[in-house]
Amino acid sequence: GSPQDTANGGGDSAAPVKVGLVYSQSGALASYGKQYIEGFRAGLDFATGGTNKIGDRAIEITEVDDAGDPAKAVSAAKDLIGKGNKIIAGSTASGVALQVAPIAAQNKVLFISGPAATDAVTGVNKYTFRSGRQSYQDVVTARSFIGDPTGKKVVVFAQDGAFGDANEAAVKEIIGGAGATVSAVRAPASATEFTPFASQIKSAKPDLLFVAWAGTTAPAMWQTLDQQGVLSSTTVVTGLDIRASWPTFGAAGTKISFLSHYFDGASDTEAATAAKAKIPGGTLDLFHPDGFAAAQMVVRAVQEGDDDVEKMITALEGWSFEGVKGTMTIRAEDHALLQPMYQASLTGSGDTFTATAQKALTGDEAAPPVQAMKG
Amino acid sequence: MTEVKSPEVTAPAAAVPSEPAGWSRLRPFLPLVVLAVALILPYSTLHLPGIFEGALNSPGTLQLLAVCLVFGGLAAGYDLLFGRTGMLSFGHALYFAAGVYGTDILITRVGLPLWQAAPLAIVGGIILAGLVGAVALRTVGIAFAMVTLAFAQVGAILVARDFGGLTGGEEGLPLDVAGVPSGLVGVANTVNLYWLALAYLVVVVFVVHRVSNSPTGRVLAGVRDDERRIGVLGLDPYRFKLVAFTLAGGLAAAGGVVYCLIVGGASPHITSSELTLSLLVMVVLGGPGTRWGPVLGGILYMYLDHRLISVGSSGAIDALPAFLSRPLSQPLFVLGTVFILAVYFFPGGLASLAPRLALLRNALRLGPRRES
Amino acid sequence: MEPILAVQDLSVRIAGLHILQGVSFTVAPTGVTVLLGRNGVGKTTTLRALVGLTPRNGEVRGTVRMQTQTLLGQPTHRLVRGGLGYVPEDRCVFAGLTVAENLRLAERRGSTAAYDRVFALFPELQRRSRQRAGSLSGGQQQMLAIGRVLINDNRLLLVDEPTKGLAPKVVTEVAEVLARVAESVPVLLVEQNLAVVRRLARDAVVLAAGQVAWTGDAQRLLAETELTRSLLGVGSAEGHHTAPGSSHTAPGSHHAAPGSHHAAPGSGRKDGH
Amino acid sequence: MLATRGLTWRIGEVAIVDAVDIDLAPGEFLGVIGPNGAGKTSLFNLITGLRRPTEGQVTLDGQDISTLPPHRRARLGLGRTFQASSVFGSLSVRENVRLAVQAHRGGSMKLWRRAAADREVAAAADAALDRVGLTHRGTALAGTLAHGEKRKLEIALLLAGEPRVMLLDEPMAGVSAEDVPELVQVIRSLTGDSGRSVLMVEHHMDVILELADRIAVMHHGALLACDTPETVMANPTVQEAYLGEEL
Amino acid sequence: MDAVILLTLTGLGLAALYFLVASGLSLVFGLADVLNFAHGLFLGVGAYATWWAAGNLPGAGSDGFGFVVAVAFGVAAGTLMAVLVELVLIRPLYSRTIEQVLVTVGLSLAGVALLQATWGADARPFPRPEWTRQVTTILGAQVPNGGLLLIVAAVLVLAAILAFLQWTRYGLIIRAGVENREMVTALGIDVRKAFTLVFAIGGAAAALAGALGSVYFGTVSPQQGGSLLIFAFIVVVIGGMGSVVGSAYAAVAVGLLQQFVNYYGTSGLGDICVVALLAVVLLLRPQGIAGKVATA
Ligand SMILES: Nc1ncnc2c1ncn2[C@@H]1O[C@H](COP(=O)(O)OP(=O)(O)OP(=O)(O)O)[C@@H](O)[C@H]1O
Ligand SMILES: Nc1ncnc2c1ncn2[C@@H]1O[C@H](COP(=O)(O)OP(=O)(O)OP(=O)(O)O)[C@@H](O)[C@H]1O
Ligand SMILES: [Mg+2]
Ligand SMILES: [Mg+2]
Repeated sequence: GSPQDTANGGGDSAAPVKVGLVYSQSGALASYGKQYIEGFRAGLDFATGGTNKIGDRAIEITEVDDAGDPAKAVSAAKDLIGKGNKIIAGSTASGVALQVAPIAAQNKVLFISGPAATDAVTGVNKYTFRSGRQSYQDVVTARSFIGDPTGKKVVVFAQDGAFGDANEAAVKEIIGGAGATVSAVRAPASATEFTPFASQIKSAKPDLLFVAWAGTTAPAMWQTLDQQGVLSSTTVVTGLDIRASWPTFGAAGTKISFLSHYFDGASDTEAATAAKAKIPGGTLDLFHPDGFAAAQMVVRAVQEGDDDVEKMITALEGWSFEGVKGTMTIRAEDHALLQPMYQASLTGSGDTFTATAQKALTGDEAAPPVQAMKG
Repeated sequence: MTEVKSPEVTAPAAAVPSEPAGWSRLRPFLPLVVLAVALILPYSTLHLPGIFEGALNSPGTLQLLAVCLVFGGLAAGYDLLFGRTGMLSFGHALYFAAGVYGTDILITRVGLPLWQAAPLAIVGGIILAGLVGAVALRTVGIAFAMVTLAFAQVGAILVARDFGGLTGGEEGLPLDVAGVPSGLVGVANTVNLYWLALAYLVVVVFVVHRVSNSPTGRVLAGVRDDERRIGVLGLDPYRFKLVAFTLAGGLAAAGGVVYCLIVGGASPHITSSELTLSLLVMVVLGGPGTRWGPVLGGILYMYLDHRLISVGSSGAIDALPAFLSRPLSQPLFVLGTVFILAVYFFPGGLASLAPRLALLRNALRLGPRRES
Repeated sequence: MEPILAVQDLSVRIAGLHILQGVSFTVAPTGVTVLLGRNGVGKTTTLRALVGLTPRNGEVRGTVRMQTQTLLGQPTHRLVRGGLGYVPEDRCVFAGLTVAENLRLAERRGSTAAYDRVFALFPELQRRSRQRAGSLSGGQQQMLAIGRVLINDNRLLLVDEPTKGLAPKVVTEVAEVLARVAESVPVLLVEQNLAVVRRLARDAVVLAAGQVAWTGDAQRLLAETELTRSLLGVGSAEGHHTAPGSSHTAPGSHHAAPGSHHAAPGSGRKDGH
Repeated sequence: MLATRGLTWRIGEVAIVDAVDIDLAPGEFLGVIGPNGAGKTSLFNLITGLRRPTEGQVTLDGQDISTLPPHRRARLGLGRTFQASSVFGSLSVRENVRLAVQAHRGGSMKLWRRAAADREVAAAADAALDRVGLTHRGTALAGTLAHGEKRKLEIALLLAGEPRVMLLDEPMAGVSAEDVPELVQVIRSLTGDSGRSVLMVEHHMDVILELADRIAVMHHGALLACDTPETVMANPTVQEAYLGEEL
Repeated sequence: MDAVILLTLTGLGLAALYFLVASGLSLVFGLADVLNFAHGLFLGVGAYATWWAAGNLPGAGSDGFGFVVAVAFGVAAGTLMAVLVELVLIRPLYSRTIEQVLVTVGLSLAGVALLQATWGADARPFPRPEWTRQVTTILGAQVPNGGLLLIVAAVLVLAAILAFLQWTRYGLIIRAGVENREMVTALGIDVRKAFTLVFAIGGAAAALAGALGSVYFGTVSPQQGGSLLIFAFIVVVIGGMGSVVGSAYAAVAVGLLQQFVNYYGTSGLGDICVVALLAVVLLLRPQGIAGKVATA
């Protein structure tokens, strides 16, 4: 054999459709990954009418664990592409999404990024799509909490690093651009003691505090903000994480205004009902819609494009479909996925909290600014 | 107590029982044979089920092998510090990361072509190692380990802070392939990356062996045993350690360049102290201070690290009862268990297996002959 | 008299080197038995094997009995608690502990600690009892190492080169101490200083090439120039420049050490190698 | 040649080495005796630079070397052995000596040359080994040597450096009686060469008396006496402080 | 002024947490000469056992005496775990420093993965008395009670360990065994017991730190121990290996430094300052602030 050989991609109309899913089965994001795959299976079932076939072609799914490590994800993606997969999906972690996207472009295969929220995936290249929301959409939702931002004082509290940078930039652009003065308090992601930051926030006396914090120290952070009286002195907005994390907000939970990507009961669509019926446990969570949408996109791509990736792209660009959250639209210019977003509040105590939707924003209302396609 | 015990060096070959004449004549050529096999391996469509996912020449397999080879080289370079000079550095990841991020930033952010970025990144790694070493080598033993760890930690913090958006923070920085020769881009060209990794490994092994058999290498071995004595002999141990430290740093940075190309980007995983710890594990797993041990250790470690993940999600594991399948589907659980078992079952590392196998072979060979 | 210690066919292999190859000897229940031999012949190895301190990569065979008790294979701490005191070759005091703490550590439950005995022998230790042992000089450390063992009652003492690196004055002191100790407890002593041997030893065991080359009356060994030369390679026990420490400080005045008239019939047998 | 002036090393209030003035003439053999803990080893550490003196100076050929690190002093021709044997345990005996030869001849910082190929170094090393009678142990790992053999190896290491001033810290300690004359012979042969001076700590008086031109007596860190052997041995203070009663 | 008091007290709380983690590490690291990378796992075991006990153990709960029982259970579990680890894994490897690193690294990987396999990767709310969530007003500063609890616990642990080492026979044996295990056995002492004991104490201290740390964080997660470990290592080294008092000083220095720099400087600078402190201390005093001067 020759070293440059890659397994032939097929094209045979009866051959199974090969789809590779590279996501976190282990590692820190394993539970996001779990929701993603459950959603994906449910979505596949929904989109193929229970046959798991597209036309006559069976769908052959290969799942690979990346453990949240881009290097492993890249290896897996190369392996899958080498074996003739024309569609790669998954990417629970932003780092993985960012590094797999160029691989997809270099090898001209379709890549549908999963829960990874980084804005940088949008418009990164024409082969890359996303089945989840992005940070911008969170921030746009956050803006909806303060009515007219003009003259208001907004503070962003975010962790160091790209995630925090992206949120700070988005708030400056979206809320600051609308007339508010935005300042930022940043803290190391590894911080364990938050009093200095809480003091800084408090002395800034903001009208709105936008918190972008991910990771295991979040409960300690909330408790400190609560203890130092930040939560009771201003409107505090943050993203609502997966259901399992709700009790960790503790008493702080009921004092926060949440923007939400999704929670069980946020929508009442046909897809949501189907998904609820199909997933283990019957309760939807944050990232089930992402997997579900990914499956819908895969089916659409294969139906319209067969094995021709260019055709798949054309089929997906501008496509609107009914997902778990409601109407979703793939914006043709930069492949952003326009989708409804929610305002929510938590009630309850101890281990049992309930989220209630206060308001839903439509996909257009929550649309992020358009990016130029980079590649 | 603060002295780190340097690893014991395996006894010279005399300890190995005499081997059959034909074999001993072949033996020096064994590395060449292995190298030749490694070179032609991408032309084989052999399928080894259970060992690799696809055929030997499939991109997935070659990619995995390339990563393994880079870490084999990295471990061999680290052994120059640890096994041969007795310096326990916990910050070797820093120079590797300097190579990876240096290349990536110079290509992606600055826009340099690879042929300019790579040497700059390596020189940067060497300078960094020289500077850090100049400070850290004023301490010895555990203190030295901790100072190197501290510097590496600063590196990790800087990468995570994402100053000026240079490093991409926790999301990492995908490599902009515009600056990279097209022969190194795309799945179909994975084989070139494989050869690149192989070349890196060969260079590192050659350099390490050459250096440790040089007069300097002799001094380094002396430093490992008794640094004070080296001073009284009229040599400045500090200078020699600094040379070894800088050289090892440079080799690691070169490995970083190759790794950056193979993976197509940089991610903050590689700045963590865990990477240094795993280098240490690789070296100990293979056999510190031995010729091939660290290389084998590095290759095996990375292989397990990547493969256990797919084993963990395989059907065979799922079929087991929950109390078994749950932990076994955690790759880190399996990897950790492997380390522990390796310590007890291969003391002295993989390299100590060879003499033991030779003993076994002799026993088997002598047995029948005596009867006849 | 029944020997206190009977070593039979002791073999020790370390890292592939066959250091002891079937060593057999006995230690009399009173007085000092001295173990002699050139550097590297395995004297230290013998003592360490007896007390169970052969390194991990070593292998010990044979039988060793202390009265009715079998020694080999038992953990060191149990042997020592059973009354086998050991003073190692390189002192091994605990540098980070004070002198007092070093002594306190050695106290065994059940036996009364004989501090007076130790301080009477080494007043220096009492004076320095709050000093860290690591900052003692070599000689002071040696005193502490011996004192540490003497604080308990023992059935047998194993002492490895106690006078190594000591000033002549201290050598004399140490020898006197050992002589007094040996009045109540049998001692197996390794010693290079022939003057000390002459002062103390009743029986001698000479090792050569991993085996016992000679056993018998120590004084006879030293007295017979022929024997001394062939076994120990020393021109004369009193040779002016040869036996270290012997010429100036040991004019051979104390020939008759207590108990030195014991001469077991049949001793003096010379084993071939 | 080697001289110390007011050399003092204090730990806290205690002077371990107390204002020691020593002058070592070229080719002279100076024995150092003194009770245990007198500060002999400490004095050596100060002279070779392993410890920094609190006060005072060390000069070699008139040059003040008090602030130089150990390796620079070794370069200037100061060699020593240690009271507790210190050899390179994981190297073979022969490699140990080759390392010392190589250190002395310079050119150790050669990363790209094969060490084994240097015949001059090998020959010099073998000569040094031969001189102490360790040739037959050449391939053994130094760490596995018996104590006496290590002492010999240490002297071989010292020899390899061809020092002009040698500091020997109890070279006879632990050496079996039969080997003492041989070692004495070796040491004597070293000093026979022109201009080489020796400072030797030794408790074996006969060895000192045989070799030393002068004897320095240390007590409580200070120099009690420094004179010809006869005078020193006759000194009643020395008798009392050091030699003690006869056995 | 308020800010200074608040930062000082919360900084001391952070220091107390570091000290609790570091004390066990320092004992094992300094005295048994084992670089225990599995210390973070002991922390996790203590935390999870406390969490489990509060929900399942009869008599235990999240408040009042029940909480004390739950923490005691957690500490017992950590101790047991440490003893088992010592007996089974470490004991055959004494004086083989590098292999110990390997085994403890393997153990921490496997153990944390096992925690994750059993209870999931996500943080879970930690049962704790209501008062630990509240604040006490001291000189106008709102000081979290969780931090005060840590300070009290740290002081008690420090006193207990010091008393143990200085005044008990086992303390003496441990200090001697560090220098020369063989010689301790040659004095008729079963040194292995002493080292098991050191591990037990280290495990207990770690488990307590895990439990109280979780009270402070409000949650328990598998990775929590590991993230504290690096600062604990820094504290141990700055303080001087094996010196528990040194660890206490170092913990205070690190906690306060981090807190004040994070407030008055920019974010992330706190961590860098701590690392710089480590480098400076080691360069000036390689043995750490309270470490013993190496003897020649
Ligand atoms: N751990 C070891 N590994 C390998 N060889 C060893 C070891 N310990 C001792 N030996 C070898 O065993 C032999 C005997 O050593 P031992 O220390 O018992 O001699 P010795 O009679 O006490 O000598 P000395 O008079 O110098 O103290 C020596 O040749 C030495 O090299
Ligand atoms: N680092 C140190 N800290 C405290 N005291 C020390 C230190 N080093 C040496 N000493 C003390 O200094 C004195 C001199 O020690 P040194 O080792 O120089 O003696 P010496 O003359 O060589 O003795 P010996 O003949 O026993 O070897 C001793 O009392 C010793 O306790
Ligand atoms: Mg001996
Ligand atoms: Mg001395």
